[in-house]
Amino acid sequence: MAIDRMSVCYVTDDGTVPAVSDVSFRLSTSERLAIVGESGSGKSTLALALAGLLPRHVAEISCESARIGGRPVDLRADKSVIPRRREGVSMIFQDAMTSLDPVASISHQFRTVLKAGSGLGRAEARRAALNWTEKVGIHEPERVLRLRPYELSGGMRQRVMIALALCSAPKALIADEPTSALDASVSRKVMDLVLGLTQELGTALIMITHDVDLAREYTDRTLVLYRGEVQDLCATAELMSPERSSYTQALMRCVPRLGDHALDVLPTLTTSSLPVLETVP
Amino acid sequence: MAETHVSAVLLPRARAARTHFPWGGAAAAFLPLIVIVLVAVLAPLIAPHDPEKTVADTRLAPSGEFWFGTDSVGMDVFSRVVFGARIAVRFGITVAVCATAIGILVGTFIGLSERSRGIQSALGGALNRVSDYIVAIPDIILAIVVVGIMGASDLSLLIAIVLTLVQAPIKLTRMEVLRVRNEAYLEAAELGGESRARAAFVHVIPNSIGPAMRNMPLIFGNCVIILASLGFIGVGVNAPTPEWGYMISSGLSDLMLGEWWETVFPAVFVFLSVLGIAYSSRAIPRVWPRIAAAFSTPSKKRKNLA
Amino acid sequence: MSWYQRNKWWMVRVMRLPVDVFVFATLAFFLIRLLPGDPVSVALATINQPKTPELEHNLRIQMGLDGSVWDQLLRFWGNLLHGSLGTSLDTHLPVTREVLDRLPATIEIIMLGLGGAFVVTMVLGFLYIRFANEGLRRFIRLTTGFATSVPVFVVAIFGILVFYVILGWLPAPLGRVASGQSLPLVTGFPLLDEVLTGNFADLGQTLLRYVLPVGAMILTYTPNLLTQFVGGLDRELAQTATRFQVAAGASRQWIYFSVMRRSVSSVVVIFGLFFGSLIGGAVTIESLFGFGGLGQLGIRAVSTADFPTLQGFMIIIVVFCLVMFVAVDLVNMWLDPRRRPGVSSEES
Amino acid sequence: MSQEAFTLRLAGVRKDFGHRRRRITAVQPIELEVRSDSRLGVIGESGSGKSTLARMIVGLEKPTAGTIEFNGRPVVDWLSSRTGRLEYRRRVQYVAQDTSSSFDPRQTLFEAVATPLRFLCGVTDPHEVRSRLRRIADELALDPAMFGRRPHQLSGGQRQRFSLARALVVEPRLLICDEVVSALDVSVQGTVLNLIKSYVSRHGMGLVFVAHGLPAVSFISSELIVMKRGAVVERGNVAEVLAAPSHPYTRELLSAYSGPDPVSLEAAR
Repeated sequence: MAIDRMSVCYVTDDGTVPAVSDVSFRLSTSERLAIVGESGSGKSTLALALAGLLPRHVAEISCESARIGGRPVDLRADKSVIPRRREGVSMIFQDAMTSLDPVASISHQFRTVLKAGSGLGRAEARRAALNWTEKVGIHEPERVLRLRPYELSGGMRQRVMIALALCSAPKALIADEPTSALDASVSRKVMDLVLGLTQELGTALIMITHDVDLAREYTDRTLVLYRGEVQDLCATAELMSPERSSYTQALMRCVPRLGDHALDVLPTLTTSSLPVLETVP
Repeated sequence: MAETHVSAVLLPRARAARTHFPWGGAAAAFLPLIVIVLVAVLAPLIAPHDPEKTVADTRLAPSGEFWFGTDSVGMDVFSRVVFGARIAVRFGITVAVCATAIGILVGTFIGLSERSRGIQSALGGALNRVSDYIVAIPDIILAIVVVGIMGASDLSLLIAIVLTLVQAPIKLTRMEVLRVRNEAYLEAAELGGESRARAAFVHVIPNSIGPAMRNMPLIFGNCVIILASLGFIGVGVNAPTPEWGYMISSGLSDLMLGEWWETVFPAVFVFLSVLGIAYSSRAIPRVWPRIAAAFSTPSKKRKNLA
Repeated sequence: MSWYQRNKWWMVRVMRLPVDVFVFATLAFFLIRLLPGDPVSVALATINQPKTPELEHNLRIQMGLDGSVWDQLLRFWGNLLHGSLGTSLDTHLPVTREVLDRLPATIEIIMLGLGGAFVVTMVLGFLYIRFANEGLRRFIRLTTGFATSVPVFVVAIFGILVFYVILGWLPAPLGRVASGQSLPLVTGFPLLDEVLTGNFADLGQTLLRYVLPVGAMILTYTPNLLTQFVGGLDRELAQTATRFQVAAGASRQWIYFSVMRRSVSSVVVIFGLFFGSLIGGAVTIESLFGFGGLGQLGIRAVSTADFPTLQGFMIIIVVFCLVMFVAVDLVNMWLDPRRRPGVSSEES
Repeated sequence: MSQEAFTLRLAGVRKDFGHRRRRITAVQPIELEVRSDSRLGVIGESGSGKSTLARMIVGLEKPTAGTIEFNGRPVVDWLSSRTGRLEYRRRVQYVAQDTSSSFDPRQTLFEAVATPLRFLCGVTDPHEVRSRLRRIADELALDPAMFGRRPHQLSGGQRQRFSLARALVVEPRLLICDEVVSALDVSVQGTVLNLIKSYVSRHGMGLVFVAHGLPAVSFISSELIVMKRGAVVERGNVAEVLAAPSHPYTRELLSAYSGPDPVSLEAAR
């Protein structure tokens, strides 16, 4: 996947509002990229635009060139009211409950994806669905497939969502804050699962998060966004190095760490060195 | 920010508030209501003839003298239509104010007594059930029954229409009160030492009357509709009074013979006024926050500490 | 899960209906007696006879208004259990029969009008999400701008003016069939009866005469239903669930279906509410087109101050509304199992 | 400013939710003591009962069993009379996680912050109210001009600082913070945490800090209790717990934060 100079503007009554400007990055098979930023930095917008989920009446997307899986793609948004899927890109969201169709059974949701994606028949689709539910570590897949999302526990829903997103074998998986609603220990388990499956399938992973620790643990490279602009794109391990941009350094210092109880004052992002953060548009 | 943008844009009705004062928008929103009320107030000045007297031959076609023609007893249709607005507005405003006021009080009471204990809760629950059942009675049927039992009079009409239309503000206010009850600022008020009664009046009611207030023009519109429907089936305001529904039905037999003006003009007025009121009731809530914002700006400066 | 557990949700809801009916009837009993004004004196005013205390007393007994309120209530309950709501003062027929004879014809026209509006709403809603054509979408939005209950009889009058008075395409609004003919009576539903008796000439006539009233109802009620539907569609389109379906690669047809299914329940609720208000609307339509159904009965009861008929009339109509509400609830529970009682989604 | 000492003691406090059949114990019987110099951190995953514990202390929930005593007098007793309630509220204040609904949208922040001052401290003189507000704004580094705004005109971080101001303006002896930073961005979290820490130590007051993030809790508190499913599984001095956790759950929590930390804080500066 290669994206060159991509910009996204939201269309409002009062003209367009730029949300992401001039983002470029490359991603190879099985690579893992984190997009880190605070709320309002445009990271979710970037994710939606990449997955093709912004219809044309919502946002304008411009891009110099974009390739996914070696083939050039037109990143510009689709015209239809319900956006069309970007071939080869899947996405998972923060809240599994609202992401799944609340009234359709799990097996039905698998079937619609599997039939559309790989043209499987009913029986084959069912076998594939069983296979996938087992793969994400759900016991009694037969029973779970019959249930509807509201009858599952939160963890199960999360797993079902991951299975659904990956069962069409996408080239890249975008995870939008996949774990920020979860507790630290649970979120590690979910991330381990996602990581294992993507590695197995050779799927590239783009993880959107505000949790720098999570990014450091699970990704190879990190893209730091601030107000829609790329501040840094580097190997995740080098985030702390002094060559990074001033914003990245400031952001890294802000992350509270174990052992800080020895300090009197936490480092904070000072507004003097950067554009004001606390403004409500 | 990204999330708010997406939802703001995907939901077409949520729009970014503009900073300048929206005179144009406000005027456009209120215009239909103002025109209707003006016609009602100025009816004696606008109408060229007495609406309840025979002034010419029967069934004259519209002309320069009688703009909308005359009806089957020779009364001027134009004057009657204009005075008809008076009846509609008088009923509409009375009903809207009464129903909204009663609805807010009852709705707040029901909302606050839910999940409380003792007699208040029982009473609130009973009121809520009663209101549930009254909603099930079709409005015109309820009006027919009330008028049939009390005899035809303005009071019985008023009671009938208020009884049906008060249910919406009750439900709206109750829903809001139930929402507001869970807001963290009520806890904050308690922690700040405010008493329950004070919190109810200072925080709960002001924050929950919005929907009921916005519903007011809609009640006005519905009242016009019910009144016209009742007049049309002959259960409404008594005979010579110029009431739109009654005028429509009394001209029906003439309509079949091609003398359309007696029926069509009042029908057009009902149509226009109901649409106008509906337009206003939809447009006013849209412009209201901006108007409120424009007016609250000075107070903001006054309260500043710096 | 046992059969009982799986089907409990709708059985519980259906079982509640008789209780609702009973509670409502009692409520109506008190409501009517709490109104200021005395039905006996209203009735006396309509009778051209010298007003003697005897006459008044007889009238009071006929109306069931003699004795204390509690006596009246006990008698009312007793009658209710026997399915009796009193006798009409005017025709001396049981009120239940008076109302039930007329109800099917009214229900038929409501179902045609409202059902038509529902179908049109579904079609427009599908076009709304299927095609990105801005003109079409703006047209649909504009339609919802008219969402207000302009009285249905006003719409019908414009219809009569255009199609009967000016163009002369449709027959005069004077009953269901040409004058002089009478309708066969089997089930009470006019169209159905004409089919059952094989009376196809009349069927054609009736259908032709239904065009205007049903058309007026569709025109009046579609914008209201459509407002709900388009609002629901807009909301569902913005939902993460829809985005995830796209992102995960679900088929297009399924996404359309899923979005519509999730948006339709508010339309069904409004449908149920309108069913009630449409009985009112049907009263005006029936009186406009000379159909003679419930409307005729209600108007006659008011003009003769026929108290038992009024009371029974209201109760039976509301019972039908309550049945409709149950149906609406059941449809919604079927569409969305989360609405079933006893289902609570686990907090994650 | 009074520096009066206090003791808050929880003895066998338990909290159940729901009715007979679906009864859930949110907080298992708990023993706890908070003194005027305690800075107690409470950590646990969501649903571990830590918020319920905090809400019971301020009296927003009633314990099912056990007693909470403040200065030897049960909290229920404090709250039963009007004067007692006001006095208790003046000493114990609470800041919640939710920043979006914690202020009445119709009131300016001035009114919101002045209300507790009026009711709890009996300060009615407008001049005095203003000076007290200016003082608290000063201490929490708030722009006094923002008092004229309404809550929706502020960002989440600013609102949270104003909730702090509302709680601290009455100069309480004990501050209960319930997940005050978990809804905020990292960059803003530091600001709020610093404010709380410096204010509490400057005024020598007690603090109960409830959170699910270990780093924040370890920064701000001196003692720590770890809760899981309503029960306290570990307690002790922060440094000791972090150095040698005894319960497996605590170890799991710690391991979640012990990712590669290649550069020390000194180097990052």
